[in-house]
Amino acid sequence: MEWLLLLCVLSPAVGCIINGLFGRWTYRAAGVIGSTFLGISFALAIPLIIYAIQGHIIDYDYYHWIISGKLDVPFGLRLDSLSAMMLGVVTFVSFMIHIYSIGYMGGHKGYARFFAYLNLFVFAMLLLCMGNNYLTLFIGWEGVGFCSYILIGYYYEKKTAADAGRKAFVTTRIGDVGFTIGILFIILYFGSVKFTDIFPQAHILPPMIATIITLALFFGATGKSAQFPLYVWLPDAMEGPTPVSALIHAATMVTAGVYMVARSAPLYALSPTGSLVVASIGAFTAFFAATMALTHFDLKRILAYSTISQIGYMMIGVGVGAYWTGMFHLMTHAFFKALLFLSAGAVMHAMHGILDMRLMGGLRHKMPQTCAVMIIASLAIAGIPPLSGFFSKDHILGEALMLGHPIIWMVGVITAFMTAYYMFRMVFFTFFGESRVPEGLHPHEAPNVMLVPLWVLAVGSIVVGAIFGIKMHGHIPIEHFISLTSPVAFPKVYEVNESLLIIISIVAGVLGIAVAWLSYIPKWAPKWRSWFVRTFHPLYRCCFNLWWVDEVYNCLFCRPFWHVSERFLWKVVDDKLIDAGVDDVGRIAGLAGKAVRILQTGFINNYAYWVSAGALIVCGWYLLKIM
Amino acid sequence: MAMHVLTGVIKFIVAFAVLGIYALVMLWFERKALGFFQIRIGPKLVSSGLEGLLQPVADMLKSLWKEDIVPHRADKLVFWVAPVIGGMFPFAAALAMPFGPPIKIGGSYFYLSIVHVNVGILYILAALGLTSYSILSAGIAAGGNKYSLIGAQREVAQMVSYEVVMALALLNPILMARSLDLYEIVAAQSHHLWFVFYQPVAFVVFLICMFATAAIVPFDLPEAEQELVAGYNTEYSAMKMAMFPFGQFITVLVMSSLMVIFFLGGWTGPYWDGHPWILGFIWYWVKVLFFVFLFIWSWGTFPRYRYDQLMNMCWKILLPISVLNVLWTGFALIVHLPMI
Amino acid sequence: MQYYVPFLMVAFILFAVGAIGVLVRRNFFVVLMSLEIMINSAGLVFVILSYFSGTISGQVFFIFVAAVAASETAVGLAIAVLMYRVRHTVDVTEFSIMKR
Amino acid sequence: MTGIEACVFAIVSLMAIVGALGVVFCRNPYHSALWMVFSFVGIAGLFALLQAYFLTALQIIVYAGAIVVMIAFVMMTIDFRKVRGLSKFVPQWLWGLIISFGILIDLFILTSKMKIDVSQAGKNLAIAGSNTKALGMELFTSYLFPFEMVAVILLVALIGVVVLTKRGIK
Repeated sequence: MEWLLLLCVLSPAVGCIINGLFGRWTYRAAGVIGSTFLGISFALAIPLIIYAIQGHIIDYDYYHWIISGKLDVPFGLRLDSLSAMMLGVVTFVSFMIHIYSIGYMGGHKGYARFFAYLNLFVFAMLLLCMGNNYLTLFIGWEGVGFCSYILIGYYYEKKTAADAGRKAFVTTRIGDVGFTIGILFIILYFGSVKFTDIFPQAHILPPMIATIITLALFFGATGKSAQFPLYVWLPDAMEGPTPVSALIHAATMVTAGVYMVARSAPLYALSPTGSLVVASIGAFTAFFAATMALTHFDLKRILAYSTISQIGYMMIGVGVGAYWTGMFHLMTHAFFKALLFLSAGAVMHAMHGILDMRLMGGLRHKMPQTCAVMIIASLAIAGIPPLSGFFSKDHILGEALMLGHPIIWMVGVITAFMTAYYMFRMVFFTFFGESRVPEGLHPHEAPNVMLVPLWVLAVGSIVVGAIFGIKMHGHIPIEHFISLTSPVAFPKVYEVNESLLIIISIVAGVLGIAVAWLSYIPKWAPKWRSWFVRTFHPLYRCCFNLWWVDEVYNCLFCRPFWHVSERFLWKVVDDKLIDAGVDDVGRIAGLAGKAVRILQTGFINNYAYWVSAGALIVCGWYLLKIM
Repeated sequence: MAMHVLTGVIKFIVAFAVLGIYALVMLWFERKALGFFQIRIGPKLVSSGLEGLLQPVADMLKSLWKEDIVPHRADKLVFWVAPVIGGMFPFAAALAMPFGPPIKIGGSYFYLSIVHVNVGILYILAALGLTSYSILSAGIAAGGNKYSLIGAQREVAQMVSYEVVMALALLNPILMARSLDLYEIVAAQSHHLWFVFYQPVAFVVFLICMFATAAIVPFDLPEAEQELVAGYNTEYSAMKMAMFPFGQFITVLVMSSLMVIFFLGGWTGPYWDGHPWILGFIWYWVKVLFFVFLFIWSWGTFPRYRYDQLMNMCWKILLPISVLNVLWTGFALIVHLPMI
Repeated sequence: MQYYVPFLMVAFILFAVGAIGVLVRRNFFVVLMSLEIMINSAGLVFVILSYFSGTISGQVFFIFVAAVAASETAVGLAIAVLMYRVRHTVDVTEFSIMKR
Repeated sequence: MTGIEACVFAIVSLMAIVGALGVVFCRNPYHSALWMVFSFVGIAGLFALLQAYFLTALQIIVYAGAIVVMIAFVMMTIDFRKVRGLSKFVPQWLWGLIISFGILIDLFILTSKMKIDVSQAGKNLAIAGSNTKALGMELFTSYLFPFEMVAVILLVALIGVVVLTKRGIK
């Protein structure tokens, strides 16, 4: 079974090697090859997940990777309920997106390269999820970071794409510093990085250290999962091809931080402070990103901010200690967010690359199927029962309230309202109303190879929540399943009427949709909108300009760094100290050379004299010693 | 010990005499055969009853009486040393050459070669390799004679090049017999077919190298009369001059015997299973003399190669073929390919 | 006196004579030949010690020494030919292109 | 050493040393080459005395038959009068002599200080009476990798020489 697991993880790597090395000759087959290897991976994942559902755990060290003193880092994989869930989600969603990409990327430059990158990304992601120690996880972590860099910069000839890739890379790297510090602390205190060594004896940690470790790890997660201080890379990451956005920046990679926090549950359980920080940052990010999404006109950027917001939700879930809710939302979100991005991709495909919603409208006649799946996904994310988003979001909010965080609950509910609003604003703007499509563009329905994954994901978006989230036989299946690995950390504080909570969240969702409908569909909607904008002008400006976060970062960090680098590091340190020092060294060497040059006659036999005289002296000295 | 020394001395004297007589007879036979090929009579007047058999003796006497010319600018010592080396080293090579099958006396064998060492083939190759000094010396000592110099250069380059290929060709039978001892190589062929049937490529390569290292006709570039007058021995005369062909004849004999020992089963042959010793002896000499005759035959038959053709053939054709052949032989021996 | 001493003495004398040749001769070819003698005497020491200590490794090393000597000679001769082409002499004291 | 061996030793070592002196002190480099062959034959005799029969043949084939021939041949290809017309010694010849004698004395003292366990002398040098076989077994088992490396060295030298001397290689 452990070899099956290894095969499952390595299968995408094989695809990557084939497409990467022989891409020149695979031509059109590249997409099929890449998808096939991912299909193999998915097929192998099914028995593994069933195995995990039966309650088995695989934890196997394939070989010893680093042995240094007492530290022994194996290359090992672990299959338990948490990673089994991730395995299922990652392989399934990636498989769908691969199939979609065959159609979407058809005819693009570097077709084989694209699939090689995608496969490599899935390989890294599987390594991240399946690793049985923090260093293997870290390799996957860095691997997905690298893959996101090359995939965002996939159109590397375009300056914005290359810049966005670099921004993503550097920003997540800032977070990785924190992650590395966390791992080093773990090595310091446990002498091992294996989960099975760390978690059973986690209670020996002093609370202070536990807080430091959890905060350091979470700082890594903020980078990778685009949480508050470090989320800025994700909207820019939309420069990459749409399947990349769907795969990396919605469904899988950005949730790595959530997975990591859930995986480190025994550590977070030790530190209420750390957990509270996670939950607070999650709540703040959820709200903050939602406000940014309210006024945007760029289709993919709205989705990007919504992703940040939804990951904020997950962070609330894992932060308050109910890890299963975060993971559950991760799973449902993977389905509907992938669906949203892919249908946005279909729209973009139809509109020949246009993403500005002001140039769309009335597309439901042109592409009815895309419109249908888009509405399904929007309903799901807005939290309308019985679609999947409803269950997971409701569980998160309910647990947050019950575990004693009413403010976070409040923020969550308001965010839910805003989510519903901006999602349906997008839907109405794009698919309803009058057509604002420019002359000469003829939007059309996407080809079947793209539509089939869309519908599969749509079905998933509808049913997944209901299957796993409805209470059966006295317990919720997903709660039971995830809690095998990461049980709920903190005791309940309040007893709340669950029906009331459900009603409140449904009302928030419906209200959001209603407001969106009122603002865009009726005849008098434009007037109403302009009145609103005039009245709440400062607020609107803030939202529209994304709270000037990029500018603030620019002034706070980039400019000073740039000035220090130029004025001090370059002009003073480099020119005056280092270069001058190097010059002096060279001058000294030159002088020494002038002195020694007397010996360097250029005549071979003179050299021979020196060599043999040296031999004579060494030999004589040796003789004197032994005498 | 004394017995060994005594037999050694006797063997040496006998071999010296035999080789000397062989050279003289060879000289006569060569002339007669060449005459026959060219539809003329050849030497006849001296001892007319014996078809001019004593002609070489007369020639030798003439050489002894002739004026021994040493060029003024010649390097006297080297000029004198060159023919000595030229006669001596082929003779030294011939010392390790078997003159017939070993004679079984009591429980031990009596070997018909003056030195019997278990690295016999290496000894012969070493001695033949040193022969090139005679030509080098002859070329350099001639005091700036261009013909001598160019002839010597050609011959030495040719010999050194073809010795490489020759050693590679001989490596195949050595590998198959797993010995460097000439007698054991023959013994290895007495149990099954001769090595020529397993190693036809090596046989052909060695045949070509045999002509080239002895500088016999299709490859007698060093002495190409039309271009070089007489090559490295242009300036030589009298007895010194005679030493070079003497060495060459002995080289031919040694080469033929190597050919017979390595590829044609030495003294093994039909109707011989070891005990009528004389039959093995006859088989051996019949084969050897056939190859000696082959040399003269080619002498009278073939036109001469051009020098670049000669070198190209060595380095671009024979060497790769030989290397591949050795690889194949090694492979076949490792996987125990069945002997046919 | 041990009875391996004369053998070693011969090897060392050869080495010293070769060293003299390398150091005092002007002719590049003679220098090369003297170098060969030095190398060969080193190989001789290998063989001598192989015999007297009863291990065959020394003889193996002589094979390596011979191979290295052969390649060294080949390269040396190539240099000689090049030098002759450039300077029209094989005098080692003329081989310097510095101080001119 | 028995009497005969001592005699042979005296002869061959004298050959080797006289040959070496001849190499160093001959004015004519071709004479040096011939003396060198003489010296190498003497060293080959020493090898035979030391029961290294394969190396005896190797010494003559490789050193006398190939290396010296190569040197003499190259001497021939370039103008021999220029090769011969050199004055013999470098100006600093005295220092060379002093250094060489110093090395010789060093080595002699070293020899006198040296202790070798001669209890195994002359053993293990042959398998079933064949020195070649013993040598081959050792060479192709313990020293296989160095042997391959030597092959690489020869190849490198071969290519290097061709590149050095060939005109007009780009």
